[in-house]
Amino acid sequence: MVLAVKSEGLKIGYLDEQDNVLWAVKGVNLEVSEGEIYCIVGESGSGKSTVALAISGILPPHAVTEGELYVYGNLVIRGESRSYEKIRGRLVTYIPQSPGTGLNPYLTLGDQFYHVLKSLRGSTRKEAKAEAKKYLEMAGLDPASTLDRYPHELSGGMQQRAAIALALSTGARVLVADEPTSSLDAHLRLQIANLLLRLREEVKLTVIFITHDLLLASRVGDRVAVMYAGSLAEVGKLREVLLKPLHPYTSMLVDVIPTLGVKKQLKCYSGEPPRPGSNDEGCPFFDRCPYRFSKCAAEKPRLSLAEGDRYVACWLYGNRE
Amino acid sequence: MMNKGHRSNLGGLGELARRAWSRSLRFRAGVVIVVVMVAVAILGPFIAPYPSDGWGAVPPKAAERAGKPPGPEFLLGTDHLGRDVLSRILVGAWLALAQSLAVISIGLALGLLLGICAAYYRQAIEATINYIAEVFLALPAVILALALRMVLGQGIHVVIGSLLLTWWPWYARVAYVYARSIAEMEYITLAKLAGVPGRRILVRHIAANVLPPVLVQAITDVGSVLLEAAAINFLGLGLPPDAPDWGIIVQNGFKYVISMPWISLFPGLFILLTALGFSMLGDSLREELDPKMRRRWRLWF
Amino acid sequence: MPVSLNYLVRRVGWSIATIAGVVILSYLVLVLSPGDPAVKWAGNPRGPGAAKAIENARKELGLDQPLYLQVLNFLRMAFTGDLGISIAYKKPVSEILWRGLAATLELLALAYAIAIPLGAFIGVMASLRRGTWLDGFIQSASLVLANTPTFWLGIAIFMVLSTSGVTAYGRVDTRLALATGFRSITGLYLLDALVQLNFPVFLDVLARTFPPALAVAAYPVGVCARVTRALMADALLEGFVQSAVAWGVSRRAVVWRYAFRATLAGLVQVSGLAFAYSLVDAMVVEYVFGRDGLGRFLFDSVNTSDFRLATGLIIVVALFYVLANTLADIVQALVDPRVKL
Amino acid sequence: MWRAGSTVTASSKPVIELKNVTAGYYTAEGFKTLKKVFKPAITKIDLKVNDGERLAIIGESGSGKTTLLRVILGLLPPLRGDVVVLGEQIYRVPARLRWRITRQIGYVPQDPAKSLNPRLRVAEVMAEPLARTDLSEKEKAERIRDALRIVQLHESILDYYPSQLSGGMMQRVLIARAIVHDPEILLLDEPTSALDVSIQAQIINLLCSIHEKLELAMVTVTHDLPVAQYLADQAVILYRGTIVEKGPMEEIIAHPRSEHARLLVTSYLSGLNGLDRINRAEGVSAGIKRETQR
Repeated sequence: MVLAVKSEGLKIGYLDEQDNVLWAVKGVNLEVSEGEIYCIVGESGSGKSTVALAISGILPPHAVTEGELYVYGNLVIRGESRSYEKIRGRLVTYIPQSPGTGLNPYLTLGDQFYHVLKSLRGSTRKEAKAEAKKYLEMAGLDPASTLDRYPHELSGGMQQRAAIALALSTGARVLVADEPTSSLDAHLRLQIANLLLRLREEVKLTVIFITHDLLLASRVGDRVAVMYAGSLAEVGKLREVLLKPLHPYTSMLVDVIPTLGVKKQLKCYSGEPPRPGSNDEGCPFFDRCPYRFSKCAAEKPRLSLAEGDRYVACWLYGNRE
Repeated sequence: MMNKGHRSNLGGLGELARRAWSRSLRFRAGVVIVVVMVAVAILGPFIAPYPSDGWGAVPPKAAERAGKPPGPEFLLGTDHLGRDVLSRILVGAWLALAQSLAVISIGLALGLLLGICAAYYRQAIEATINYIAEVFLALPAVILALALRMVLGQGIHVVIGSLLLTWWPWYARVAYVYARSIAEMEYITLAKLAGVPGRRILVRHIAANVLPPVLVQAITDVGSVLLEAAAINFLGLGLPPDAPDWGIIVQNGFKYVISMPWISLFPGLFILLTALGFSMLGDSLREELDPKMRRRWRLWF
Repeated sequence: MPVSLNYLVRRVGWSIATIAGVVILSYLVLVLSPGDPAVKWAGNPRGPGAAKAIENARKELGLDQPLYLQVLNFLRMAFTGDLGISIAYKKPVSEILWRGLAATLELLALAYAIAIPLGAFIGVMASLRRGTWLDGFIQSASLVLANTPTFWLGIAIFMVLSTSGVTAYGRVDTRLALATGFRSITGLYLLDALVQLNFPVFLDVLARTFPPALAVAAYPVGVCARVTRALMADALLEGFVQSAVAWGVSRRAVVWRYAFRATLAGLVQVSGLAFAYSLVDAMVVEYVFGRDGLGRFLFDSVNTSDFRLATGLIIVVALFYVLANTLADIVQALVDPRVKL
Repeated sequence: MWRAGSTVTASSKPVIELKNVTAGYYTAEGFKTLKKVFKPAITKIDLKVNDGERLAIIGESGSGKTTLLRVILGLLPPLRGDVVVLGEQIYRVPARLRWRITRQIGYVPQDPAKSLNPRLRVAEVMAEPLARTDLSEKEKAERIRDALRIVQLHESILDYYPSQLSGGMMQRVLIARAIVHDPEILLLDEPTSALDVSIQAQIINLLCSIHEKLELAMVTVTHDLPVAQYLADQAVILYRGTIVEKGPMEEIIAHPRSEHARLLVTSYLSGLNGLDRINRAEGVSAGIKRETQR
């Protein structure tokens, strides 16, 4: 199987005001195969968005990197050096978190398509317009009424559809969606998720879907990686992971989701995720884990094969290589 | 989980200055310039090589050395009357600082008070203060100085008066804009709902948050005020023509600019340097206030 | 997207109110200051016919009327463009000031035609290379430019030119103008020369306007560069810049069509403020370079105690100031498609 | 003459009552520069909250729930209709005295980061609602300590500035602040939308326990149906400024009658997909337990 995205010991941090590095991603080994929908689930500060930015090549200027990241075999991050020239828009494309800020407010949608297509393929305005029509229709928008509009003239759901159309128009094979629905109302959330599923069938994409919403992930994903405090806690087939979580953190996530129509007592786990930059001796989940023992405090567990193709970073599972 | 050291409260200017000092070369340069200038302003008359307004001990003799270029005897040369330019600059330093600092401090206090009141009380108070500020903002200081000069005659009151009238509305505006954005914060609503007295909301909630950015702005502006004061004096609208103000010295030298360029050159440099010092201070402090303005930056595309 | 009438009406109304305030203020300054306003209004209180002039002034000013009527009367006169007759020039003040304003505007226009593009370009370059030596240099240089006393810079340029034998004094070589039959229609010599296809005069005017324009441009170059750099720092971190980069939009388009476009509104606003501020700079530089602009009338009004000229000057400058800011605000609104006016 | 309604109301008495309320904002658009046009955000709202009741006001963005909230809090005079809070016609009370009523509402705003003044310590924030009471300093300190105990925060937090707190802790501080003066009503605006799921669960449980302990009326304004289900027994669904459905929470979820409510419920239910089974199985942590017993 071809690996679309692969990382080895990927570490990403941000320089703070005192020029210290706060590590947001602490050594992540990802393997995303071609054609699958790979969900990365985690709470805020887990580093999931940073991974998304790294793959799509838009880490902010004060980011620091270590380790390696490959996209279709191209080395894009190698230690401090990053090179995305042939990657951005050509191999990887991106759906922004909030459609309101992800689209250029000063250009009409048509112009935005033009700039993307001109940069990637040297299209003329006319060609770009034809292409734009195609992709807007795919995303469920009426090209005639949207092409000459500015983003602020569209509703939130339409903006996100437009962003998706723009992302697809690049023709890239890997789509990174960074919480594409978190700013939308519930019923739109579902529409957008369904749209992504449909498009992925039509265009044959590899999708990396970043979300904090397990329910949504359960709807769209093939495989899932659960992140906690900058490290992967658990990786596996989405159904298996959610039905039988192995890592205590995953099971906590499942436990605390309020679900409609199921009135169960929400289990209360004390504590909060550590902030980026806190020490990483031992297991990051140690403070909150109900099953912790002495080894957990001393040594950080590494992601290792637990059963089938499930990978867990937890000492409960022996942590065999 | 608490970590106290993570990001301390954006407290006072002291904390800000400490951070800027440790990180910004420009801030340190600014501090050095400002400290030196303040020292010169205080000690000027005592360290000037030729006291008594550059004449030296025996004024009549001075006339014989008119128009000497810079050299070991007169470091920055002498003017057309034989006065030592360096001595005049040193003696006049306090004037430059006194004019600009007086304007900034009074203008800042007035502007803050009115700007915050306008933002908090709204309605008629807001409209009135904004209108008055707008009218005075429409008048450049030099033009106001012209009016005051014609009505009241020459003197330092023209400089300070005209600058004050044009600078307070600027602070009122800046404070108003900040205060408006803060007045929309939820914590103001919470305090109002809880029945916290209005004055306490004004002071503890609004003013406390408006103050740091406006103060930083004021430090930057000392330079601008200095420049404007110099321009007013240069045009002969402010201080009398024999005062050792830097702007006036430049004006005196202007008539001899071809034959004795040093008379105008050096006081102008001092104006530039002092204004630059304050701007550097304010500029680097502002950069500290804005977390986005990080130092290192690599282009990511 | 068209600017709605609503915003225009409100903005212009506010500006008119401001001007009215300035007019009232200038009148009050005149009347409420110590001394007899009629004497001041008449100008020179000594000499033959002084008593009559004072009497006339008193009548003309309506000083026997209640204050609010006087103010209203003055307002009416000012808004119809009647600023009285100058004592020193024995000509209508509005006519004198218009010629001065034209000269000053010409200088300012040239200065800003240089300053804004240059400042913006420098600022963008600095923001793209933040933290490098180039950025440090640009930042320091723009700080120095923004803090240079303009009158001093004008003197310095004048001195350098004089010692190297270039004359940049006055607005035009009168002999050349006479010889080529140049006539000023609008008061803007560059425009007039161009319309009359009088290229020798055009070049001469340009050569004489350019050095003072450089002095005036120093401040806005510094300000624009710094503002652009700061605004670009924000703009480059915007979500839409990020996504454009991720979609593979070329660097040039991202910088200019996306990020710089986002700084435009702020840049226009700051330029408007600086433009108004530069008016005074231009007046001072005009004095240094011996141009017959507003700066000269500023001096004349002080030296001859010409109160009418002075009040007229105050009103004209305020008008200019407000106009520049109003225009900047309107342009700023036009620039942003999101602003629904 | 107006007096603060400080007497405790009987349990069946309504604490908030809105009758035929229409409220909104004035806008000036296009040529109508001088004539301002009224744009209603909520129209003809009838709402009643009884003492001790838990009510959720549910609506998506643009449904008018923020406007409704502002009307209840005495911040936005309605165009028409009566707003009675704790037995007082709140808009008949002059604005500068309105705090005497609104103080009886413990209000927890939406975004914790914007709701705490960065320049005030937690102690000062907590003391604010007690500012105009005749409690002694000692009693005030006691009250603050009690409130902190209820929200499970350590006393040392009183010396902290908001920037030193995490999102969850800020929300706890705000909840503690809302109950420190023993209010009659607890009004929550999207109490968990800014928080992570694990902390959301903590806060939900905390709010439920507070309701039990203090026996006050609790009104939650939210867009999140599953969260509302935990925080309320009664629900009101807002859509485009009108109430499209009201009734017991469970009934609305089980049998939504209006079209919008149905859309809302289905969009959450279909999100369940795989997880409904997980929850029915109830054995989420079972896998881990097996492993630990090895």
